[in-house]
Amino acid sequence: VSDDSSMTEQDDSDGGTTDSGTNGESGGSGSAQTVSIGVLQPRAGDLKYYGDQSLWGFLSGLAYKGDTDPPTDPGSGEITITAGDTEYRLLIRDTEFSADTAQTAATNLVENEDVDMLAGCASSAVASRVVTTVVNQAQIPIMLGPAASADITSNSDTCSDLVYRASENTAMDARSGGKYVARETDVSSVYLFGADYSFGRAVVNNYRDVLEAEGVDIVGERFVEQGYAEWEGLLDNAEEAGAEGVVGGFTVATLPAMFNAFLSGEYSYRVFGGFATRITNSVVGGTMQSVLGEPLTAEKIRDSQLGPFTTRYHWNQYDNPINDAFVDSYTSAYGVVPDLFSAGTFTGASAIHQAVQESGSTEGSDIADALKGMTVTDTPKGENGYTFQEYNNQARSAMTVANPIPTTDEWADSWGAAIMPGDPLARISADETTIPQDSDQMGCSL
Amino acid sequence: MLRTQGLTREFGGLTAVDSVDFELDAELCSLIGPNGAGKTTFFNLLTGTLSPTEGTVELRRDGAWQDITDASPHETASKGIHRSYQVTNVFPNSTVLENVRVAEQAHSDDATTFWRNVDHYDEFTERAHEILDRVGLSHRAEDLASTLSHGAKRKLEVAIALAGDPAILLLDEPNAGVSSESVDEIRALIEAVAEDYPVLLVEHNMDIVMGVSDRVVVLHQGAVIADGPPAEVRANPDVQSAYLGGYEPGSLDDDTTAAGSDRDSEEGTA
Amino acid sequence: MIVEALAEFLTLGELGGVIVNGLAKSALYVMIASGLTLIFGLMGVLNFAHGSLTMVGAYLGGLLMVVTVTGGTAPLTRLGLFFLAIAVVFALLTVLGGAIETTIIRPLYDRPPIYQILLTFGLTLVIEEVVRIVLGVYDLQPLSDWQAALATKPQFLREPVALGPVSAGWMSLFQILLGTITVVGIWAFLTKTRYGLYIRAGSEDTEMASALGIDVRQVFTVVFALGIGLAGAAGTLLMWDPTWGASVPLAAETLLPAFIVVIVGGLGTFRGTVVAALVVGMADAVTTWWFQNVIEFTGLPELVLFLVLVVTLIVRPQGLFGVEEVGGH
Amino acid sequence: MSLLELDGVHTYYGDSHILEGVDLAVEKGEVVALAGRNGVGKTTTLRTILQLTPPREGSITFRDESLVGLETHEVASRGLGWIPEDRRIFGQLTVEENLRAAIPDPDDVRDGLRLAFDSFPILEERRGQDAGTLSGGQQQMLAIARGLVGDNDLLLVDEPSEGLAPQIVADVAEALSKASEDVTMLLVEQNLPLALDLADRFYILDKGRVVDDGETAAVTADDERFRRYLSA
Amino acid sequence: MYHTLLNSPVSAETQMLLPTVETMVGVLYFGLFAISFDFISGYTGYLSFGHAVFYGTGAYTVILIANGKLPLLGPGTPFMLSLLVGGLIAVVLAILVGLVSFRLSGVYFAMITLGFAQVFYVFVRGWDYVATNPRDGPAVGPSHAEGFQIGAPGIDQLSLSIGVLTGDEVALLESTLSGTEVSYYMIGLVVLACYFAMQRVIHSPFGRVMIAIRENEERAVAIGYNTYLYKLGAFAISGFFAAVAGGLFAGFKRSASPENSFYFLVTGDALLASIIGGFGTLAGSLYGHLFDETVREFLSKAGQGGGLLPYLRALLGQETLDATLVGDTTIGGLIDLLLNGHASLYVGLVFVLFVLYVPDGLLGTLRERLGGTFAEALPAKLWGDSE
Ligand SMILES: Nc1ncnc2c1ncn2[C@@H]1O[C@H](COP(=O)(O)OP(=O)(O)OP(=O)(O)O)[C@@H](O)[C@H]1O
Ligand SMILES: Nc1ncnc2c1ncn2[C@@H]1O[C@H](COP(=O)(O)OP(=O)(O)OP(=O)(O)O)[C@@H](O)[C@H]1O
Ligand SMILES: [Mg+2]
Ligand SMILES: [Mg+2]
Repeated sequence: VSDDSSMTEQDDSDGGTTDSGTNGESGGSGSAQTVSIGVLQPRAGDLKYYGDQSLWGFLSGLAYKGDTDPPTDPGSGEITITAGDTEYRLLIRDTEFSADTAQTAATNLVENEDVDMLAGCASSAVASRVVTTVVNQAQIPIMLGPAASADITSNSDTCSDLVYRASENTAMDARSGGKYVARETDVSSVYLFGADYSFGRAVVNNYRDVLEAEGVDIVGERFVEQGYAEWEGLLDNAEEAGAEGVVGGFTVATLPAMFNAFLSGEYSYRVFGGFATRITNSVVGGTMQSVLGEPLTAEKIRDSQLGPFTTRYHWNQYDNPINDAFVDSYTSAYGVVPDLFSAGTFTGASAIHQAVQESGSTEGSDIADALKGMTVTDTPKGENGYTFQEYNNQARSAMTVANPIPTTDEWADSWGAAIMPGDPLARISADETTIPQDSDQMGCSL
Repeated sequence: MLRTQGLTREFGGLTAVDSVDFELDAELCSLIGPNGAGKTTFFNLLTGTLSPTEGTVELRRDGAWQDITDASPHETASKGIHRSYQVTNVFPNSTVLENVRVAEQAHSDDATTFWRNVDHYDEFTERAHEILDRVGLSHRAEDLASTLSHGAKRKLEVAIALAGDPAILLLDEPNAGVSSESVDEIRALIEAVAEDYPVLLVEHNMDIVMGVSDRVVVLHQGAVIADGPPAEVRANPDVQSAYLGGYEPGSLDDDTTAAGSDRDSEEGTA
Repeated sequence: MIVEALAEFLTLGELGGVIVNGLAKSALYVMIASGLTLIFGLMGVLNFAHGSLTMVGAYLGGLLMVVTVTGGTAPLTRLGLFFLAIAVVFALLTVLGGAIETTIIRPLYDRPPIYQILLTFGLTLVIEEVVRIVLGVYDLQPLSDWQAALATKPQFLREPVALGPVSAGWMSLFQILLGTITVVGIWAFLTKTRYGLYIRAGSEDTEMASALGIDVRQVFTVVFALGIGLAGAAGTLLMWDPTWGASVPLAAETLLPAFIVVIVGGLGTFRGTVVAALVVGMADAVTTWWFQNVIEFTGLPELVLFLVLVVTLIVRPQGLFGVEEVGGH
Repeated sequence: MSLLELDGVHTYYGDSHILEGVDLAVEKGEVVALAGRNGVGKTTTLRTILQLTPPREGSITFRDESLVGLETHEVASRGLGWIPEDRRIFGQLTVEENLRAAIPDPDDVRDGLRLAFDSFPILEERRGQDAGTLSGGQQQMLAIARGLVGDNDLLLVDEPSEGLAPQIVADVAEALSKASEDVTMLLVEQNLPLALDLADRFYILDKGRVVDDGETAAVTADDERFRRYLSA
Repeated sequence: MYHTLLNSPVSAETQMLLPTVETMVGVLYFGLFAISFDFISGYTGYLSFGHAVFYGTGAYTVILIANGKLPLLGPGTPFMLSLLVGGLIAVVLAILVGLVSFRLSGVYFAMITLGFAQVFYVFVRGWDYVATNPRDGPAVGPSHAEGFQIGAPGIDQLSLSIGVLTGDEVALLESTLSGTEVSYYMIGLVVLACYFAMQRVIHSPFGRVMIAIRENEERAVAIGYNTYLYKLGAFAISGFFAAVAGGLFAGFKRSASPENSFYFLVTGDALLASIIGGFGTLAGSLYGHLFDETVREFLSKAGQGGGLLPYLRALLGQETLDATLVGDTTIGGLIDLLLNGHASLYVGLVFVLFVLYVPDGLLGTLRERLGGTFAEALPAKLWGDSE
């Protein structure tokens, strides 16, 4: 392959605040050691925001380790961040949220760019495709995230010593939120809905296991196509089945229609599940405004019986110096607060740097070895907030449960949705959130 | 060669062909009758394009009669009943030669061959050229059929029908739109092919009909009203009033409104 | 299990609900298909951009409502504004349709229909991306329904209404009303004006029609423009229905059903389109009920339209009211 | 000035030069026959007048106005009608709709239909039938009727007797002859006796040029002038 | 050739314009699919809108065999045999679908095949047997970790593995061919063979009947062809090659999903390719797809080393990019807004312009310009050194 300098673009992020001045020309032969990481995230298109917050979190993680401000959004292409004596050359590729594109990009990174490891994947379909066709084939490690299906790290097909995930997964949503609802509320029967693909199925399966274990009745379970819109009949069924609670395992493509129908009808049950990203909050907030009327008040929201929701991470759920610094630098770099996926990818980056330091090597396989069982020091959930479990390389971390509230003035600009998570109702400690090694859902034992 | 018994075809309430008993031998037989008498429909029944409401069509092959009433058009065609169309119906974006060649090829066992180049089948091309010679179109062999003038397309119609060694030829107004000088050519052509094949000819040009036919059958409102040698049919008063009482040069000078209304009643439900 | 479900299905309340729901769906199908029928059925032009234009209509209609309606606007005023929005969108898209026809569709009439597919498909890509760019500027989510537009709906349209034992939504009744108006309007256009005749003559033989003094080009432009206008108007109607809603995928969601309705009805017959819309709408409502209550197969709702299509064509190869091909002479 | 005048008209199909300078004139009230062998360009001449195949060179004037460069429908609405050789009826429209499409003014529909049905009663019987299912001859009658019902000053008639039974040929002859009282006609007809009977004057076309013309009164169908150009 | 260009002074421009080798492999197998689509649609006039079913069948067959999920055929089955099996399954499928569909014509035919295809698509998406998450589609698992081999089955010396990561590397004189490049040539070989086979059929008596059917089916029947059988035959042949194309795709990519194999938009891409290339020209479809891919890649390779966006960024320089236009929009921001992720916009414009100004398609126009015989030889010539 020809010399990179003639073909790589100059990243347009030299705002002077980053110390990425050595990019390009150094070609890896400088005094510092270089780790090159291929980053796979959607960088354009309808779900660009997923990629934005994931990438920004990752960049923030490295910047935090290097004690600099996160660089402005590099789009896609190449960017270098230095932390300590290590230079991270990030080759960022747009996956277009498609497994095909991601596979092609990943293959390319491995084959032509000789990256030491991969990071990213914003959907479970993308993640499992990249793991099967590239990671396993080329034996190159990956730091997955924010793809959230628990399956990837609990299924023997995909889990391996090359696949690490700091980001939280659907089982963690269910274990935290499900337990909270079962123990702290009077809900004793639940109806589960999910989108009929890997993510939705994972959510439903995880909730079912947790809730049943807690003695909650599962009175029904339905899967629908992603984007399904005719909710009335289905919600009526849940009512007739005597559900006191309903869980929807959906993303922004389906949730608004479901919430719209739920809020428009008069149902006796409450809807709970996972707190989503800003875009879903803004759409759902819009739905609430349109159905409940403006202005939204905490009271209206409470009466609407939406919540409580688990959050994997939201900026206002943690109070510690690392998180404070993260929220500050992130907000000033990107104009918005860190979101649901940001802590996971921040931690992924933080863990990689920690592994490089611990192993003293830039080889992918050494980094992977070092990640094994690691407790990550610097994380938005506090010092030592994440620990990679030896048996499946999924990091466990604490989760919170919160109710939606109208967005406060403080965050109106940097959050931008009509609703936001309120103060945590409960915190679930890290060792309770993940699928335990001896559970029959854990198909992975490394 | 070909016979029908009680052949009938109805369209809704209209009986286009009305229990026709007809037999064609090795001869040139003309089928005439007013517009809408059912001639084209009769052709469509013989070739299987339409299926009859009642009655049978039989074809004699190797001395035995074979029922082909329910045969589909491609079956009748491969049994040798070839036709030309009243309204030009060719392969417009193929060359004139290809039009005939592909028709020639239809009657060989090689048509389904998909692994050999067509150029290996010289015999089709040669035969096609012969036929084009015969109808006087060889100089246009390489032109696309759509660029032919109307008259030339009529000749191509006949050429396609001639391809593939027909057992019986059904010609539906091969002369329509052919200029008077070519009429003679086509007439000669019809006479020549009638030497080789039994021909059933639909034609409104009485000079040709009377000149070439061995036998004339007259259809009126779907039914046969006369059947015999040309002279006899010409003399038949029914035929006279139903069909032949036509245009005479100079007749426009007299006021013929009366004659017109006369015919109306006879046209009736043709 | 199935028997029980059948018994429940056949109770007056359930069946009535399904029928009203089916009629409402039929009304929407008629709305989204009628523009296509005009253009595709009569002129033989396959307009793949139809769905995108419906989507544009939904956003435009939504925009008009969002700027004119405030929280305090009375329900009836909202309805009035809505009709106004439909009219404005119809006018705007008609003009747009005219422009599209004269600039890029016109050169294609004497070419095989396949080129129209490529061209209008290209148009779809362009329209959708432009919409995405605009939405990006205003920070709206292309994938999910535009909530602000949905919010302009008067409260009572969200509410149920009891028709005897049957409970239906006001929205359904409203949609049935609009569908009926559309059908009557188009029917009048086709039968009371000479356009219907001219379009059919023109699409069969352009040369001959123009030799009869018919300005075929103008007729085609008008019809195409009206077809696009209808697509837009349908979009505005869908903008208020949370089942559809203004979003970029609305383009694809409406295009296929519209094609299917036109084909099932039989090319060139507006009557066929209306009947097909009824058939498809009812089939949709029925399967929706079965899916929600009995059958778990998630692909079911997606399959209905195609099953209706396949079955209809197997039984009647030329569509419900299509003309059988004319035999040769 | 003549009603219709062609002067040095050259027409091409793609690269092939079909009309190589046609000159002819039709006076108001006349019936003019255009004769010639197959493929000499008779139909092309009519198509050129109608601007269906616009000329590359030469002038065509109708009532002192140039037709060149107009759209076909504009030519038609100036009072030119066409009865084409291959009928070109609208097969999927009914007989009546075919006729209606040819009548520009809705107020004239009744009269127009009457005229058509009087000339060809069979059309009245079949008024609701899809024109594509008519017999060949019936279609031809419809095509002629469609030409007659339009409010035209000049009719371009291409082989009207093709495919018609002798009896109907007489009907057609009569209908055309009657129509010629009001309408000027340019007539292409292979049936020479009929053509000469209907026409006042004739032109003979050969290889894209007018090679002869004259009064019909002075000739008969087997005149030497015709034989020279019409036989092989 | 490729490498020389990349190292030349115009390397930035070259990089921007030239598709990568990997794209070229895609052009080959998808081009074959487009050719098979053109074979039935362009030559008989029956638009096979559900053609993706056959492509998907081929792709899924290869992966299922490799994963040991097809009875009787173990994971070790030679790739060439898998291709054949996929092709034969497609033939059966084509005959079943065709038996019903060929009673219709025109748009009705197009729509009923589309209908069938969507039914298959929905079915495959929900069929748990093919993959743990059937919606995401199957990928070749550990039971077949090595690359798929193209060549004479059983004879290792005559076979080479394909795939970017799994392909064989071959030392050739001074340079080595990477796995991708080997794949390019091996897949090219199969595609070429298939193309010649279809070309053969078109020029055979059978092919002439297909054209006659397109030109005037009624008359074709009237001269004695049972067109129904001919159409079925052509459909089966076309389905076979579509499945081979799908198999090559799966063999190279080692994965497939309902969206990239069975979905109707896949047929749409083939349709675009064959119209751009020239409908009814067979080889044209390949060029059509090459063109389509090049345009898309040129417009969408944002930041991956080539393409228009990074080229513009580099060309204009940081200062120009930061210059503000109106308000706080910078030129860079505007370029980003208009270009980034909006490749479809420009692809769409290209289609529109294409239809308006290159109506006969690339190859069609070329043939028109150059005349018959030369144009016949041209595709084969261009093919040889199309890289
Ligand atoms: N569309 C076309 N493209 C190319 N050439 C054509 C086209 N139409 C007609 N021609 C050619 O133009 C010449 C004149 O045709 P035209 O139809 O005017 O003849 P015509 O005198 O009306 O003959 P006929 O008596 O057979 O109707 C013929 O040689 C014909 O082949
Ligand atoms: N598909 C159909 N539907 C209804 N009526 C039809 C159909 N086909 C033919 N007819 C009618 O049947 C009658 C016979 O038609 P046919 O075409 O056989 O007449 P023909 O003897 O060939 O007349 P011509 O000499 O005018 O060609 C006509 O009145 C015609 O209108
Ligand atoms: Mg007839
Ligand atoms: Mg002519």
